[in-house]
Amino acid sequence: MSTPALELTGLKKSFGKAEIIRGIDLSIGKSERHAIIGPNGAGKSTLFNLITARFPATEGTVKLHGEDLAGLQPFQINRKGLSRSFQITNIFPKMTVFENVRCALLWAQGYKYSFWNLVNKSRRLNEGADAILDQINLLPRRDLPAGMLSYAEQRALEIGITIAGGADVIMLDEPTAGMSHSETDYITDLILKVTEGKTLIMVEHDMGVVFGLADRISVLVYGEIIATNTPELVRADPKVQEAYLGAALEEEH
Amino acid sequence: MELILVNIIDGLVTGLLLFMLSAGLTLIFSMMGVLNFAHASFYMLGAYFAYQISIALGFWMGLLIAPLIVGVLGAGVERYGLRRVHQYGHVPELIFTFGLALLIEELVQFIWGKNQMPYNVPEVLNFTAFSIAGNSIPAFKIFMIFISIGIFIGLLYILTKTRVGMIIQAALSYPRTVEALGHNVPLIFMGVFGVGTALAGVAGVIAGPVLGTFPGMAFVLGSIVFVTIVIGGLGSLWGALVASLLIGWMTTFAKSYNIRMSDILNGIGISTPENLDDNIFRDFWTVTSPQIADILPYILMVLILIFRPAGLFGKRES
Amino acid sequence: MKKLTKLGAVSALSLIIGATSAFAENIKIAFIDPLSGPFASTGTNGLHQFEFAADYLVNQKGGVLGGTNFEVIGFDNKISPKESLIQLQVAIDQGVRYIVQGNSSGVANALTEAVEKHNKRNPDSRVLFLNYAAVDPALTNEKCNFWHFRFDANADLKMDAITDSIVANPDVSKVYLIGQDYSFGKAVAAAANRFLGEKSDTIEIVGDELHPIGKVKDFTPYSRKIVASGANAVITGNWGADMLGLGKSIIENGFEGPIYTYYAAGSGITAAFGESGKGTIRLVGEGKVNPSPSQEVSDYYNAFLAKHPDGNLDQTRIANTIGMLARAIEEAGTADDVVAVASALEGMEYETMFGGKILMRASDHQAIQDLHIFEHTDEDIAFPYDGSTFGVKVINTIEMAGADSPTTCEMKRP
Amino acid sequence: MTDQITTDPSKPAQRMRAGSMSLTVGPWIVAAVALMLMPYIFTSNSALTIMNQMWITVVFALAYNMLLGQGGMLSFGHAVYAGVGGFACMHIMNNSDLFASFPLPVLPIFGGLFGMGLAMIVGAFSTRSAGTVFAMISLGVGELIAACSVIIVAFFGGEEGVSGDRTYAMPFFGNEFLQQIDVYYLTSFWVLLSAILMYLWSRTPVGRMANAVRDNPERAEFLGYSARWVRFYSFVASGFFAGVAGGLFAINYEILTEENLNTASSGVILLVTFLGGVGFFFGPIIGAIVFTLVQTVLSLQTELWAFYAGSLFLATVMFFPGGLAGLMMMHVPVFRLGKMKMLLLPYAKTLIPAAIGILGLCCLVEMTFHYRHAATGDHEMTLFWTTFDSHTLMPWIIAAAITAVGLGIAKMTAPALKEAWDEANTAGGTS
Repeated sequence: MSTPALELTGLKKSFGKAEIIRGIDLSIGKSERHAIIGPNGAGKSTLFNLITARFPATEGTVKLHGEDLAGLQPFQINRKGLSRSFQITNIFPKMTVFENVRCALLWAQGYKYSFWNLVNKSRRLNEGADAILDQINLLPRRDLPAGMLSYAEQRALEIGITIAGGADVIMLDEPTAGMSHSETDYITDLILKVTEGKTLIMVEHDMGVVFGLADRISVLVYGEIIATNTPELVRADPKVQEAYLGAALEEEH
Repeated sequence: MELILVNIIDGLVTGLLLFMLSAGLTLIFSMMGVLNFAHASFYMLGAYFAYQISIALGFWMGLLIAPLIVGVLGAGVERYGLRRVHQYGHVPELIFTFGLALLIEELVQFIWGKNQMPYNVPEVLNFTAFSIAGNSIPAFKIFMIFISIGIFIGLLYILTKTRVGMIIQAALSYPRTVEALGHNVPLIFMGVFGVGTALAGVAGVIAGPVLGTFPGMAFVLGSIVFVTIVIGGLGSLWGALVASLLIGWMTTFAKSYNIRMSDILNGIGISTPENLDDNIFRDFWTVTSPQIADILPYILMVLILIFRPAGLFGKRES
Repeated sequence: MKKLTKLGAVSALSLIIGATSAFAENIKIAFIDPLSGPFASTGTNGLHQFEFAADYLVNQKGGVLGGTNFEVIGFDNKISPKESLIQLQVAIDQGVRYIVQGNSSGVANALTEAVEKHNKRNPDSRVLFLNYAAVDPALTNEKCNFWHFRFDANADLKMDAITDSIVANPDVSKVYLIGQDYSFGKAVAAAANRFLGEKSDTIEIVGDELHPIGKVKDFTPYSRKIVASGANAVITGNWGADMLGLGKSIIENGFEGPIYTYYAAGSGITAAFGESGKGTIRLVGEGKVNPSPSQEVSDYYNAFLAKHPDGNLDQTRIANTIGMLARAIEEAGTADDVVAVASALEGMEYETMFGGKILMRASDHQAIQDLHIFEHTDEDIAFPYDGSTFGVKVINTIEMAGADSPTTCEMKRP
Repeated sequence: MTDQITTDPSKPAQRMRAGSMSLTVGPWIVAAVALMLMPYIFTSNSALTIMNQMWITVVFALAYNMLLGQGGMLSFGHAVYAGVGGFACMHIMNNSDLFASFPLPVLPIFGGLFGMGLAMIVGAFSTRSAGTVFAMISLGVGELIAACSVIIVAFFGGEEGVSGDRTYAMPFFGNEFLQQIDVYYLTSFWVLLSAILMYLWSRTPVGRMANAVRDNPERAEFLGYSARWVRFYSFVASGFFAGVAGGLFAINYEILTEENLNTASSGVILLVTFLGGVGFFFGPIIGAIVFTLVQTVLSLQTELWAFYAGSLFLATVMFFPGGLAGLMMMHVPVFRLGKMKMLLLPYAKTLIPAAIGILGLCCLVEMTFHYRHAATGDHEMTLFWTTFDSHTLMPWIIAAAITAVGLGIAKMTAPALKEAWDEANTAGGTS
């Protein structure tokens, strides 16, 4: 493996005196599907927010393709090829579904802040947006305001927006949270489809999704990674069993 | 030296008057997230009602009754106007208060006409309390100081020491939780709005005789009240107090001392250009502090917003 | 309220009405001043005085040109130059040939330029601008034109009168100048400096400052400085709420000398000053009412009061404006040819019922007349203001004030 | 106040769909023809003047809506950009050599450039965040510049402002713009051009992202766009078109004064825009036309115009937060369903009595005003071409009766209207 897609070294974050992330070292290779699991309050979302510069880190470095992201703003990180979704649906509710996706394509297609191009006139842009809508099966909903979609559709749109820019590192924050079984299956398939050949990092609660999707899994407990390994080995890891899976499995049986 | 003391007293009067307006506004603001543009209009209504009542029943009844009427009106505006607009979001709410301010001004002109009202200081207080080096301090100003301080202490007591105050403070930050605990949050909102406007009414009652009772009185004070609470930090009673006093003293001292822009610039080593008359910056060079005293708060606000957007005492980034 | 209230007229319709009602039997005079907003009281009062003067002095006496009446139409300019220019256009379209305006020199400046351009570009519908109260000296100096006539004394002439009165007062040795920070306030200060410097070696100017216009909430700091400076007279060009606020504050903080003003009467200010301003507030102006100079004036004033019991006849120049316009139209023999009317106005000498005569100086179209110094008091007041017992009484008169004052006007006649 | 001044997305009462209109040429041709024909319908100079004022307000309101409607930025001091643009144009007008070197129709570009320049300076620090911080900075900067207008006389000309003469420009195909009609066509050309440009702006990448940032600045950041820079570009573009409006003002009135800068003007443009409707591109156009008519024409009819304007405004905010444009667009689905017919009768039954009732109410207001403020002895007043004595009881009874009956019928028939409305908005059904 050459340069990892994403590399975290000694990452720490404190809110006041409470240390939420206590030093994380993690390396995720190119085209790897990596899941981060852990009990509630383990700091999974915080970790995501640190990586994408939504919060500044207290200590440590984040490297994307070997490049240090320190001091960069979220939009600059995005331009370097890292895209993320949010745990709470984060779309543009008053714009149409199509517009949502098209906005996500603009920067990637090099339009920047231009005011001499008309979005309606660009075939590449509109066809690209339609192609993504097709991928996420929202083509029939194309011209509805995004705020009027059902929850599952909004989650699908969220994923669509996240992948639209063509980023090679995709971070999904609990993509299936709050969904029914059939919806979850649908989203899982969707994720598999749209992250083909890309690096995927996801936080997820649903173990079915995690074990179905991930190449490797990291277990985050109280701000520390206690294990990183393939699904089978993580499942077998006694530390993980104790800290996390044990409780969950007991409940299931 | 004596003049400094006199200026301190004068600035205190101005500042405390500003505080009575900004205290209510900052509560309303942090509670509903609304810049209530009509707040100064309630101040004007206070003055006009008090004038009308004082004709029949004297100044003291005016001081007692006028704020009550204003408070009831304010609560009514919240109940039948703002609450309705609230569902549409913040901008419509704000614009509603903006339109309300215009309408109140028109209504006041409709009812009382466009002239200054002869609303005067009551005879009992129309004397010189004491003099400092020939500068007389009218008794009414001392009275204003006592009223405002009394109100501040009362507010502080209610907000921090009583059950109602606790509920209000909680409702400011966590309206849903408080509602879930069985409290009637809309009623609390209405109450706070009513009390806030009543405070503005009190300010109007006691400021009317000194600063004049005329249809433009709300406009003169309108935006400076926002400036005060933004500088102090939204939702902070202490911030409102500190900012009010700061503005009171700042403007008073700026008016009292003729500081020239050229002196300041010379002081920092920039020399006055020779042919000032031909210079395009000539007006800038000849500016004096009394000229710009009343726009200093705006400069301060812009600077604070750039460097400390939460204001002096603000807890959150808005 | 004579202005017809036709609420129902659909707005688009009234655009057409505005265009078609251009013919008229009456001689129409457009009164373009604030009728709504913060300065509406002054404007409305002025409109009442114009309507009354036209009715009493012209129409009830059989009109002009053998029976043609004057009709004063109010146009609300909201004291905005922009609105004034729109209303000017509307007025011209309605067949108005005479524009009267007075509140705000800013509006007057805009109007005089617009009138000049209009008359140049539209020789068929020329109009005259009769300025009854805007006192910026520039209007009859560098900005003068043939179409503008000023019936009020300009700020310099008034300051000439004030300083005459101050120099004659042995009690005054230190003068404090304070005014609003804009062109008029600055012009007053400059004129005061100039005249006092010319007229006296002993009088000292101990303060000269400007404050923001319409923004000061509390004048106390300014009054403190005035008291502390040891001044025994104050001169201010303030008006409206700034006048009242400043005056009350100065008196409240223990100042006892005279305060010389331009605009401290009427519009509620007299009533608001009441007892506190007695003997302190002075103002300069034309037209004697207290004590009444003649039975004619008393009749005139009483007739006005019968119509407007709360009103003030505080601008006697309005009667002069109407009177002089009527005579000029008679002399010209036409009301439509404004060049002829303007030529008749030029150099006109007019005996006013308020005493003395008025000369409309041809060189700059500035009316030269007697100026008085008034005192705010409740003694010997036959005609008080604002429904109070207070009014202004003449204490000093300067005859034909500033008759020899220079002008830089280069009048271009058509 | 939350970071973002827009409406809560989960509340369907207000749907901003400025972006969902497709670009068609039709409306623009209609607008151009209408602009051409207006002077043939309203021929008087005053009508032309009023229309010019309308078009200037249209440009300014559209520019303002680039901020408020499309960018979600609430400004309390936008008049300064128009004003500074206008002042710059006046100074160019007064520089005879420069002014004589280009034709007059070019002048508004300079106004735009100066407005844009100022917007770039202020935007550099004010667009860091939207919401309250932006609003309050705009208020502060607006107040400061307005205050400068009386202090810095060299540029703003003090109280009397700066005036000039438009006819000294290089003749434009022999036209010196002496007459109102010439200026009308110049203004019309610019209003059409500006409106088209502003519409096209909303279809560009940065224009689309302005909507995105308005709705959800954080998400926009994670799509590669800096919310701050998107706001900055919108702000600067808005400043440009505001400056164009200022330049048109300079050409029309040949004078600029302090009132072009002050907070009252800034407030008016906020009212105009909101009255028309911020959610639709054409909303501000309607707002500008209605408000100018109220201000200029209604004020000729009644001194209480501001009172009516205020009431109209407040009613709009309370009952139709989408503004007049929103009210119109509410009918589009009905129209599409072909059920407009179903509404006509219920509308007539409710709205006509309501209108009569409101006019009756206005009569009562006017009569009260007349009773209180008219000259003594002047008992005569005229309303709706009827002259009567306001001090007798009869007119009051009649007006009160009209009001009561009108509003009463409206109240009675309102449920039927609501029913018809719901019916008309349902697809399928009986028709």
